[in-house]
Amino acid sequence: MIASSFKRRATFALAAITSVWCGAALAQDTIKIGYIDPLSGPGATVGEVGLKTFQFLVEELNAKGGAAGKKFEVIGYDNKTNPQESLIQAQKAVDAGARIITQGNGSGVAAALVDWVNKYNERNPGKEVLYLNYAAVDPILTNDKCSFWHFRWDANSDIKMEALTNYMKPKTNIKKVYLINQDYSFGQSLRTIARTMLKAKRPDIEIVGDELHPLLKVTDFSPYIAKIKASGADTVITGNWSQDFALLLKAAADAGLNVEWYTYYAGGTGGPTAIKQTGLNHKVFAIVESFPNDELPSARETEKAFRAKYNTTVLYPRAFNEMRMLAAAINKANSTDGAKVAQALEDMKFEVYGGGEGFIRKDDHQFFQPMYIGSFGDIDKAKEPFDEEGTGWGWRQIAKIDIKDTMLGNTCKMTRP
Amino acid sequence: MGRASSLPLNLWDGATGNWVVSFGTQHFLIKRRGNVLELVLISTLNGVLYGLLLFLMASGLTLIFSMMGVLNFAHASFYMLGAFVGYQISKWAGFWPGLIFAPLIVGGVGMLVERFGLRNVHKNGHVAELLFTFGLAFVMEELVQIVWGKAPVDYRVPALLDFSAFTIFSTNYPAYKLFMLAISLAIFVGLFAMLTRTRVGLIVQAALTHPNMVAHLGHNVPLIFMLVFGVGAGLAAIAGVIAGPALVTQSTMAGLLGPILFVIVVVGGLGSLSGALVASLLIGLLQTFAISSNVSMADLFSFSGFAPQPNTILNDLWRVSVAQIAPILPYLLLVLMLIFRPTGLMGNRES
Amino acid sequence: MSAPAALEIRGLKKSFGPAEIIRGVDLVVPKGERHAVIGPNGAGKSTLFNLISGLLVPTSGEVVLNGARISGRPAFEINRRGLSRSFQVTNIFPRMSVFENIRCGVLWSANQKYAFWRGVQSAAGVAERTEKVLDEIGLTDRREVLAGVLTYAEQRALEIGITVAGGAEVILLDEPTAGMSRHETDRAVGLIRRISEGRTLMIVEHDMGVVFGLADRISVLVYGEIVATGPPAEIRASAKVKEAYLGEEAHA
Amino acid sequence: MSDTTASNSRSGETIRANPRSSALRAAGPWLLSAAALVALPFIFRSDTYLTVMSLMGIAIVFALSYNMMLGQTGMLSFGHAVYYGLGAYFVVHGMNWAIATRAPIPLPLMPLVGGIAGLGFAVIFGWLSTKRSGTTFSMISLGLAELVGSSSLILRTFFGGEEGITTNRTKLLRLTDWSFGSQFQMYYLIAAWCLISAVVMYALTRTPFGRMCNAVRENPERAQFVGYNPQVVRYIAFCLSGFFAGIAGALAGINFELANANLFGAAQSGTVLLATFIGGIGTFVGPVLGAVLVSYLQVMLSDITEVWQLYFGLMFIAVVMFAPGGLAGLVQMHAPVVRAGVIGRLMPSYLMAIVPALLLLLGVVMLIEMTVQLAVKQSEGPAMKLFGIGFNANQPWPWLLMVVLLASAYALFRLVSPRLSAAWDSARVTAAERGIVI
Repeated sequence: MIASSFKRRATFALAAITSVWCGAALAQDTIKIGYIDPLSGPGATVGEVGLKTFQFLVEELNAKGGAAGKKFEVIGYDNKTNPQESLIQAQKAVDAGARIITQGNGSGVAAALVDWVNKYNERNPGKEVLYLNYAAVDPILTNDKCSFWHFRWDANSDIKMEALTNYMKPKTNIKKVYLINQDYSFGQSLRTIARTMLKAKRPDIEIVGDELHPLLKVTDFSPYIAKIKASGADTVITGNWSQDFALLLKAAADAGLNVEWYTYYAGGTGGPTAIKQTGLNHKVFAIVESFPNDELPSARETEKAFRAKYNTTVLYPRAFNEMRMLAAAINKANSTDGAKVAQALEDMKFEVYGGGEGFIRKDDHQFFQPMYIGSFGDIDKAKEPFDEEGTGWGWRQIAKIDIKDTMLGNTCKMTRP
Repeated sequence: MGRASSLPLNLWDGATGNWVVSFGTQHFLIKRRGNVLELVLISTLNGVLYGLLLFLMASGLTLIFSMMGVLNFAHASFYMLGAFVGYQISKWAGFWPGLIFAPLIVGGVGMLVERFGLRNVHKNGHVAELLFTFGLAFVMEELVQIVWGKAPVDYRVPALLDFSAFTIFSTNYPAYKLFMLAISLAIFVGLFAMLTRTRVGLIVQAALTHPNMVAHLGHNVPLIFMLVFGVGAGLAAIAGVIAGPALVTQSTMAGLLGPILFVIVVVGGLGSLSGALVASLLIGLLQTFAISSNVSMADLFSFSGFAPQPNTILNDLWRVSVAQIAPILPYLLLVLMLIFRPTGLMGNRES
Repeated sequence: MSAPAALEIRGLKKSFGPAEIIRGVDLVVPKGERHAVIGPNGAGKSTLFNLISGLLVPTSGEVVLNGARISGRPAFEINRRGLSRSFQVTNIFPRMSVFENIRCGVLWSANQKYAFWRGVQSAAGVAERTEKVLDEIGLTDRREVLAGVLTYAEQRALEIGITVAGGAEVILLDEPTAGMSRHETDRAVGLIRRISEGRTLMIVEHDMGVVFGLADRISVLVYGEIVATGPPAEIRASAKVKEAYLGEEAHA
Repeated sequence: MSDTTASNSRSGETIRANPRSSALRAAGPWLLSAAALVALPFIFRSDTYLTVMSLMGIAIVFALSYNMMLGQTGMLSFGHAVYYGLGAYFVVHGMNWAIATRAPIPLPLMPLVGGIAGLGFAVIFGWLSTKRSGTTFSMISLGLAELVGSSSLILRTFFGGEEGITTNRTKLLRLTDWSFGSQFQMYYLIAAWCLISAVVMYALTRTPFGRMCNAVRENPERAQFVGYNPQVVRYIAFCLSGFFAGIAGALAGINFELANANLFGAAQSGTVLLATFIGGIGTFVGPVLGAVLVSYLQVMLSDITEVWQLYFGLMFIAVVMFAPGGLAGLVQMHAPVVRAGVIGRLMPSYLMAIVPALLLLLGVVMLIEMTVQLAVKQSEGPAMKLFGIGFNANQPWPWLLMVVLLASAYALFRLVSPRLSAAWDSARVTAAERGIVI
């Protein structure tokens, strides 16, 4: 039982100071996981949910005895969504005895961390650090920038688009598509792949608009909505998250824009509230690896326990896959050595959180699993018990994308130690 | 001469909804989907609305800056505070009491800040005052996050105004936006009347044009300063209360708008309320229209057949669209204005 | 007039909006002369100084320093050509030491320009000259004090010190004794006499005792025009001046 | 090193003093600093502390360069990070170029690339912005910062989008067997550049130009009437400041082996302003103190409390309101009293004042942390621990205790403050009587 994060952090800080003065590393009696994500500032909303998820998982795994005879411990490091700050915090985590770091928010941060882990491991042989990525989806991380030390449990943005377009393929009501995305690497890669895939799968679909707007800087989306409206689009695809998603939908509802929304992050914190506000009942779809109303009993129980504890939904089912697989890999390798654990993880098959088998592809360290399309709106409380953010509305699973329909090639040329 | 003009002449063909771009004798047809007139009308309305919202904040900032010499970095924070207090009241008592009381409460907070903070810093000069408000913005954002959290709060448009007022072609225009427009206009008119018709207004006006004169007026200068700061904060709070339900109410909302306000104050001209109005509308329209334009250099000069090498800086510039640079246009305007007309559009003071 | 003109003012006019403050001033100040400008409040004396020293740009007319036209040039350039001025309201560098204040006055004329590649202490002659000026204005033992905490009289002396530190040939002093006690004024006059030795001095002053004791010639400025110029005795006797300015005082 | 730049009180003496002893006195603090910089890694050995000390070194250079403008010349910039960020980008591109072409340039010389980039852009942007002074200058700096920051997301080829550009510092020509791969070696590279930059920037304050910077800060009008064009003085100060900001940015680029848009950000410009001001803009050492403190807090405070930014903001406001001279200003204030040998008189009342100060601090921390526990961390329940004592934040007694703490702090302050000011006055008077210039 964690009394409070203040206590935990204060103890840690004290320990860190002691270790510095003694000039000795802490005894390796736990498997420390450095959680590096925003815990202050605007990004903290998601970062804190992530930290809670990992704390929940550490308790779950420790209740089963940990791994290789050791207990897990997660330590939160605030990276303020800043790449440079992330590197400082990664250094702190490693100094505090963590050999595993995990991060998810921001492709820029992820790219910096991959680079750092590569260099750190090259320069500090025998002290290798693993970087487990639970949510950064820039495809480049498992393609041109792939690394032996990096594993990704979230489907990358291309895979999600592959799944999404496979779902859209037979939908004949989709005729005119508008793309609106945030102007940074993720939004750019999303729009490019969306164009390519739609063209290949549905050449009849007309892309009537392809918009990039500044990241987290737009306060009034009505001009963009006016443009979408003028284009005559019937479907919008967007990778927007956080306020860029909420504001976009709000402006759409205000202007009475009647289209279907295909999204990546409608389920993110604040997203459901925004959709409910706009009244877009079952018009907003999202692609995720598992929804709260998943019929699998184990997932439902976890969802229930998580909500009881933290009063929020399981936002990161993939983190469950990540941690459970990590424990399995440590047990398999019977070691916490970075290289050995990495080898144990490669090609590992695993029964995923939402049911079905997933696996890590050895070539690029990308995790594959069945994906689902969900639709947000009113729910049948008897069959679908979970609503979101107290809105009364919830996610309804409307399609399953088989693992084979999520498989994409890669350009990774991995160098192995 | 074959080409009369090197500048493209843009013509909108109303019958087909297409734009014709002519270079001398060459004509290029740019096909637009949907109705351009609709886009122009909606953009104008949105631009004016956004501009008026900006003016609600910029007017207070101008007043404070002109009279007290304080560039109030925390001004947008009062806007944020207004939205959150309005939200809190709306949860207890509905939207309308929030509209009345939130600005009063925030105005009171502003007065307290002036009385117990700024006034003590005043003796250390304008830089110290500016830095004080800089720190205050920091602290206010943190406090709001502690009280209301970091996620957006569910601030609703009142049911009374939750319908669409009219439809242009096929776009609904929400009644709430018209209401925002009306409130902003009413406050603008009220502010103007107060400044031209009342005694305090005359003092304020005198101070705007002759900042050193205030001290010689013999009135209770500290009290006037406190009131001006309070009114400025209250005006920002009104903007917050009415913008909160339409936009997102979140602790980051101050940081997004703050720098734009400075741009308005400088572009409009220091110490000029009418300048602030013009600049607010200008920036509101500029940004709104820029967003609705997808044109890039590559489009404009596509006839030339010129295409820069990929992966060069020139190529980046060549392909960027007007919509993408929309958010930096205000700053570009600011820099150009300061270089070519440092007193601003309507200002008469240089600094 | 045998000596060549140090300063020559021709048809100088200055308007602020509709108000014409300087309405055509012509004046020649020969080298080495101590020239006082007197006149009632609001006559435009300080404006005249501001026009000569480059703080203001004349509407028309010109100012010639040692044969070269300086009107319209920026203040720092006029200073570099050898014209330096003091201000009616004390205008010093308050949070710098007295020594630093004077040294700032010395630097340009010691050809230091904007040098950021050599130490200020290694600059030839700068320290000696600063010491000399400090000694002249009697502030040697206050050298380390911040200028802002000096007494008023000391600040006025410092003001004059900064003005003359650069070794300008033409010195403009704007009411150097304003607000001083009798005793302080006497000391200030002594100082002005010393520092103006061998230089051309133009002075605006209200204290008639100072003016008539110090000046070789006096100009009377009334409503932006010079109504009379001449030696003190002539000015004292002039009916025109009496009428326009001295009035009661002359009869008393 | 520690005397003020505002009033160079010893300038007169040094002429008369024995040149050898004066040279020693001038070099003394620098030699001590150098020795301390060399020794520090042997005291603080962990990589975390080496990282933090490296960041401090970078921040010191950056803050000193900022103070060349703010403290020395009186120019308040909101966009100093532009030159810092460009320094980082140019050094990273420069390193990648050197790696690709096998150019024989060793890593330790690379920060110069950043410096020259900073200088180059300062020459351009300074020409635009130093035409104006005061608030207008501040506004232009803000606008330019936004422009450059945004263009970094448009000119992706050069700036690498949001992921930025990476490099590898170990791949450059090596003169010794040091690869600079480890933080230990990196620390010494930064320390050396930090010391060199600080010496040069200090020397700059002792040049004719440095003195005129102060004159322009104090009274630009008067500066014109001693022959100087304030605009030129500001411009040169701006350019030199840009050069050192570029060096600092280059060190950051080398340290992280990464340059990205964050380096341009408003946060970066704000941080250097906070650090410089908290340290004290009136003295040369002030920004150094501020940079050290702020870098430390930025990295470490977030471990202890998640509302670290609130403490940060409150600290800044407290400095602005109660100690506008910053930390160095507080120390400097005591210099005459120490020289007069009457500092002992202040000690009793200082010791007494510590009690209410601690009570106040404790009360404020309790108030904030308990509020956070109840408001932000609802899901974790009311149980919390503060300074090793566990309690429930939803019970009345901790709140009561907090109120008692704050009230007694206030009462004690009322009690102590007359004593304090009396002791202070008497010490100052004695110092003045003993001929110490205040």
